[in-house]
Amino acid sequence: MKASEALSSNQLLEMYYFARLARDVEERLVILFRQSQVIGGLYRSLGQEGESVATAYALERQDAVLPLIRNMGALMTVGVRPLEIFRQYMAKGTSNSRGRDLNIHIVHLPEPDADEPVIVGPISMLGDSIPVAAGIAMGAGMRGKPRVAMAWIGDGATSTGAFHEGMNFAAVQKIPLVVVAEDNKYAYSTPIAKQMAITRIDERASSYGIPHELVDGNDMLAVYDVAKRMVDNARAGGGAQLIGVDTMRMQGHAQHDDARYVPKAVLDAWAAKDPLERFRKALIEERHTASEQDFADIDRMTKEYAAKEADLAVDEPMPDPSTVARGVYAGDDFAVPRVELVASPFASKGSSA
Amino acid sequence: MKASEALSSNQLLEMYYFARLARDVEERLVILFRQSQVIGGLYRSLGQEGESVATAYALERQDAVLPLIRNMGALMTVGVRPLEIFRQYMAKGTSNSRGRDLNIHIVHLPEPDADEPVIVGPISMLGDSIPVAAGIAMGAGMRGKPRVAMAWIGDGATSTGAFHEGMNFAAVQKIPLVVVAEDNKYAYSTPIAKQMAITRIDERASSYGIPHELVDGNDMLAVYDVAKRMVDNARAGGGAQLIGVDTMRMQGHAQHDDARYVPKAVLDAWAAKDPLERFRKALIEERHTASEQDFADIDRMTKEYAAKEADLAVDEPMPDPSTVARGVYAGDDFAVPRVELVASPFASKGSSA
Amino acid sequence: MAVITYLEAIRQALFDEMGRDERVFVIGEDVGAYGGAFKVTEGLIDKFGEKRVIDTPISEAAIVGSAIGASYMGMRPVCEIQFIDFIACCFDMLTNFAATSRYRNGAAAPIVVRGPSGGGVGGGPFHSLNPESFFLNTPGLKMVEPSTAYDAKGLLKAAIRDDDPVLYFEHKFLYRRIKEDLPKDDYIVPLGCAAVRREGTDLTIVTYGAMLYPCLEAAATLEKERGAKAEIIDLRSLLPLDRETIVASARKTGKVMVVHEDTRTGGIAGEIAATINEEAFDHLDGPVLRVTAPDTPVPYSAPLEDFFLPNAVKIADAARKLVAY
Amino acid sequence: MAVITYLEAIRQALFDEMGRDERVFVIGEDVGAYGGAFKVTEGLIDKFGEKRVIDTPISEAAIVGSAIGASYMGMRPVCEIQFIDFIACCFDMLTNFAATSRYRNGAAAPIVVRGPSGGGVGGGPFHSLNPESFFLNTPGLKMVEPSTAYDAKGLLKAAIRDDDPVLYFEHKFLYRRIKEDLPKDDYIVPLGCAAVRREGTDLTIVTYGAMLYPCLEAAATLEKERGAKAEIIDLRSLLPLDRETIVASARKTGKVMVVHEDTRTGGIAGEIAATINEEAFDHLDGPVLRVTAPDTPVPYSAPLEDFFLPNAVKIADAARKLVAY
Ligand SMILES: Cc1ncc(C[n+]2csc(CCOP(=O)(O)OP(=O)(O)O)c2C)c(N)n1
Ligand SMILES: Cc1ncc(C[n+]2csc(CCOP(=O)(O)OP(=O)(O)O)c2C)c(N)n1
Ligand SMILES: [Mg+2]
Ligand SMILES: [Mg+2]
Repeated sequence: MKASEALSSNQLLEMYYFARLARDVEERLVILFRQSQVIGGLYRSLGQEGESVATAYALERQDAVLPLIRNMGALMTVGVRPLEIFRQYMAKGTSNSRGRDLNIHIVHLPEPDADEPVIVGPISMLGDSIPVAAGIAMGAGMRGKPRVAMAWIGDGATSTGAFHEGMNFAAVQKIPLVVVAEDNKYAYSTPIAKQMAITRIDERASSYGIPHELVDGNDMLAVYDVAKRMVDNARAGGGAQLIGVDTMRMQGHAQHDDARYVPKAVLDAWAAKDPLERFRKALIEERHTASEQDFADIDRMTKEYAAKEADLAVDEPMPDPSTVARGVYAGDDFAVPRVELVASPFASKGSSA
Repeated sequence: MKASEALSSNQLLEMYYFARLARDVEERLVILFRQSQVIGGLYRSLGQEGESVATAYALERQDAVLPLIRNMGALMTVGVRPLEIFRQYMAKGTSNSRGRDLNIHIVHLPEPDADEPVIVGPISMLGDSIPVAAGIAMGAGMRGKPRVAMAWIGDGATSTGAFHEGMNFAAVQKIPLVVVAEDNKYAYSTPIAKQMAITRIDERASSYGIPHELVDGNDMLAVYDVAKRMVDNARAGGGAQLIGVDTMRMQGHAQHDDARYVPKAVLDAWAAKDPLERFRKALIEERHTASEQDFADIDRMTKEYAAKEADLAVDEPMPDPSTVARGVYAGDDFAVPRVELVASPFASKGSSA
Repeated sequence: MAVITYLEAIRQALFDEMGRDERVFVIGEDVGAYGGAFKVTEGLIDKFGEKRVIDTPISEAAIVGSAIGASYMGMRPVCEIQFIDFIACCFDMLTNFAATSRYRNGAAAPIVVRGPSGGGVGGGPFHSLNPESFFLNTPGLKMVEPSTAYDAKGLLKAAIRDDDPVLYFEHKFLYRRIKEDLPKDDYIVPLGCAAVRREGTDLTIVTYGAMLYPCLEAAATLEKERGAKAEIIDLRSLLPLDRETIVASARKTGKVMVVHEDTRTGGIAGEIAATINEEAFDHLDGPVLRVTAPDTPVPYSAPLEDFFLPNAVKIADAARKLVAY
Repeated sequence: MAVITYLEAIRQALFDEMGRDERVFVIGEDVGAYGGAFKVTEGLIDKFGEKRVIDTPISEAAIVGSAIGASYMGMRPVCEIQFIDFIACCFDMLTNFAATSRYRNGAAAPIVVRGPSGGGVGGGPFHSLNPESFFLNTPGLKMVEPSTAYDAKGLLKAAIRDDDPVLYFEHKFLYRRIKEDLPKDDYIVPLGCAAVRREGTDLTIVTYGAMLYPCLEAAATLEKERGAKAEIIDLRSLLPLDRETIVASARKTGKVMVVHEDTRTGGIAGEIAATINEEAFDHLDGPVLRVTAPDTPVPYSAPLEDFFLPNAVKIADAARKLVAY
């Protein structure tokens, strides 16, 4: 039996909720960007919300996530309150980085034995999060609180030396690390053919002896099935695993990029495969576990929620300049707001995340 | 027909000559090391001379070589005069680096259109020579004088980020680069099982879509056959290639290392597979293209040659301290002695190298 | 003559040099059809083709390493680092391979590594770096940072024609804010030569890059206020430093301050203070002061970054102190 | 009390800290059964097992990156870089990830990165590095370099217990040349505190690492020759610098020279000269002088390296000049 078949209808709707919420949060961010409330890069995950959610949904509560800029879905799935994201993008003093760092660069490190997710946002240097993810999973085990670490990485970032060193180290040490390699066809303007001479991104794992599978990234159920299997393998002592995700970046690298280098026909073909739409259809028409109404309710819920959270963030204060030099080193007790984690409306009815 | 079958008996003897010369030069270096004429690390290639020679022998005169510390055989094969090696190891002022850099760290850059080998010794940072080798082959093509670049790399060095970035770049750009990955079972004291989770080192190429083969590194004829095929592929536009070499480091990492961490039984088993001995047997007993006498002559020749060259180097002057600050930047016309290249006694009778 | 921006000047230098010398090529991420993250290489691929404008994987060590190899074959590679912050990912290739190549074996490695540096545009901790002091202690490298469109073009041409590895830092804050009439004909700005941007007798302000402008502003204020004449030296080359020009000015004015956008501890101002001490101590009528960013990563939020960066007010304050000393 | 070497002191610190705190572990190349290239970790694996003494592939970025991750989980990793020169291969991880972690998100990354630095043993250009100025401009990092066995042990213990990333440079020339009686009981040498190794009134010599010894020798010569008393400050911590101790001594003697084995331009002496300028200018009776290696890679051949390195003779010459100033 496929793992996804063991999911309750409530859990399935919860997956949709997270994906939808990710999309709505980003759409709010676009509005704020147009109002110049968000400065700097705004990176959309349009078309990739499904894989981002479905992979993270395979984790347990205490596991670690290392998302990249396009993994809004993963952040929603582990329960990061949207307000935290708006604060970051608007560089508010109330944000986890207190306006010191960009977009989703947030960090949440629970007490060693707490059943809370470890969240380590990226630094801009691509690839660096892979060795760090390996260290998190290794260190958690050393502390006697095993946690599977899941790290997302773009096709382009797999070309970095840090990716190689981290993957090989995790393989040799049999570390419970699950890497989600997202082939979204482009790295900024660079097509995948100029990024690697292999056609299946999951083969990036083959130099390391790491088990790997390729999955249709716009099929949330298929992604969940593979992710669950690999997370279970990793947790059971099977060592590092890699999921290759076949998907498409549906917008430019960031808002400033009109992506004219992407053929229109390609975009149209992928538009027809929108992961949320497909998921909705699958639940209604194939699984008959949900109704149009269920989805309509969620769509309204997430849209309103995203809007409310955005409005809250807008009114929050910018950082106090006089704090700029604080907290470079330990000892000046400069308080850092913890990332607020929230349960989804579906959690009460029993969710896995 | 195998490429090695096209080699003349003279060429076959020449291959043996280079391998034997490499071994004798190193044995001379050991004597000098014991006399403290060589300071710093002395790295033996005992047991690996065969693969080092047989791979380099597949190159053409104008090709580029990027050897590592254990590729004395490759250096002899492209015609580096042993004297140059002794000068380097004894840190003489007459050496190519004028006593500024170690052991085989020599560089020979011919005029753009000259039919001479490009020789670029390593820097100590392992892996760095792979991107540089890719650039040499790429640049030679740009200059209208195509050269295949051959770079040797140890099992341990394949774990570096530089290796990954260079391999992937060469694969995408279809650069005529042939990488010889030497699995000699250890990286310093680290066994290969702690270096990588794959059992065939040639699989290090599979994440890049680079054609790869594994070969018995102690069988010079087999190594030559694979190397020739891959060099030809690279030259014909087949892009980067990787040869995995299965061999054994028969001594410690360097002279100071007694390698007690290597099981005696393993060493004994490999000792029985000494590449020079096997090559000798193959030519005499299987191919009947050479006699005991031929080999006895070469053994004497190389031993005497190595001894003579060592003696010459011993009497050469150390560097003049007053030159220490010269040649950091262009413009102070500080002359650098060119690496002397010599033909083997067999060349006259027509050799390929 | 035509009015062009600092960015356009860099682009022109690339066009000119690639046109002049077929050994020159550009290599980096998104430098081809896209024309680079800041459009500095825009149009190059149309004119020179993809053999000479190479889009690479995200592999800074491969970009620089392959450039070194190509330079050994006589080519003249110009590497683009998409944001100079990522130069940390090829630090080893630059400091160990490129920098020592000539010294070790007389092997020239004439590569140029260029990219957008500096803050003031809300780039945050990983898109605002001033990397100069990472490399100041590495003999064999050269470093330049232009502050004008004229220098941007002339220094890049000089860097490409130079026989040593040159790091070329272009301050992204200046890309489109600085415009200038440039001569149509070919010229270079020699490496290792500073420019005196303002003559003065009462104090010397040593600076470079985007900080030149607040320094000029502060100098004007100072003169208006109290007739104090500040001499302003724009380093242009950071390695080698034009010690003669710096020392001569120090001897003349007896009071020197160094202004850089980079953080304070370990910044290039230290080297300049030490040099002045050694070569002009007897002429000093006051301490060599520093106006720099504080010792923190570069913060993202506007109020923080504004507070973090040196500006005309901070520079004028320090200058008053020094003049009054 | 027991007479032990600088190297043994480092080894003892590792044993003590791993015994004291189960969160402490060692990770690096050949640190396990082999005990490290210099045998600094010898015996650790027998006592603590391979879960806490991890042999890695040749992957400096993975060593440091995984250490950062483990430190996030509350561990206290001690990374060994086989020769400190290879720290260039994890430069990005250190300067961008580890150094900024606390500032960005309040995420402590208490890792220690240690390895053999420095020359004088014929190591050549890639096994003789003094890396301190690569990192001096990176807020968030700490740096120490002991010159005695006592400090070697005490500084490493302090580094391991510190809540920030600390780079610990052990000078390989001192490994077996320096011996000392060490107290049996637990002690630390606090980070950020220099030591006055010799009291003096006529000039101040600021130094650290292996250069302490030629400085002491030169000071003795000077006193014998002309009764001039040199005060010698051993920095011990390079980041943060103990500016108070340096400035206090500068104010007292009025004459300061900085001696470091590292090459001249961009070396740490610049930062010290600038600091003294800013905080003790009025007390200076002479320029802050530098005695350093020249601006070249570290040459391999003995006659070259001997000429390259600072020594007691060069230090005494500079000191005479300064005293006579
Ligand atoms: C080491 C490094 N080099 C360059 C960059 C600049 N950069 C930021 S995002 C990006 C493209 C990333 O592409 P990919 O990894 O495929 O992720 P995607 O944006 O497609 O999700 C680049 C080149 C960087 N962040 N880090
Ligand atoms: C980047 C880097 N890290 C560490 C070292 C130290 N080191 C020198 S040789 C060596 C082992 C190399 O093993 P391998 O690559 O298998 O080559 P082999 O010695 O077996 O021929 C190590 C770790 C180095 N030279 N470069
Ligand atoms: Mg992508
Ligand atoms: Mg090996």
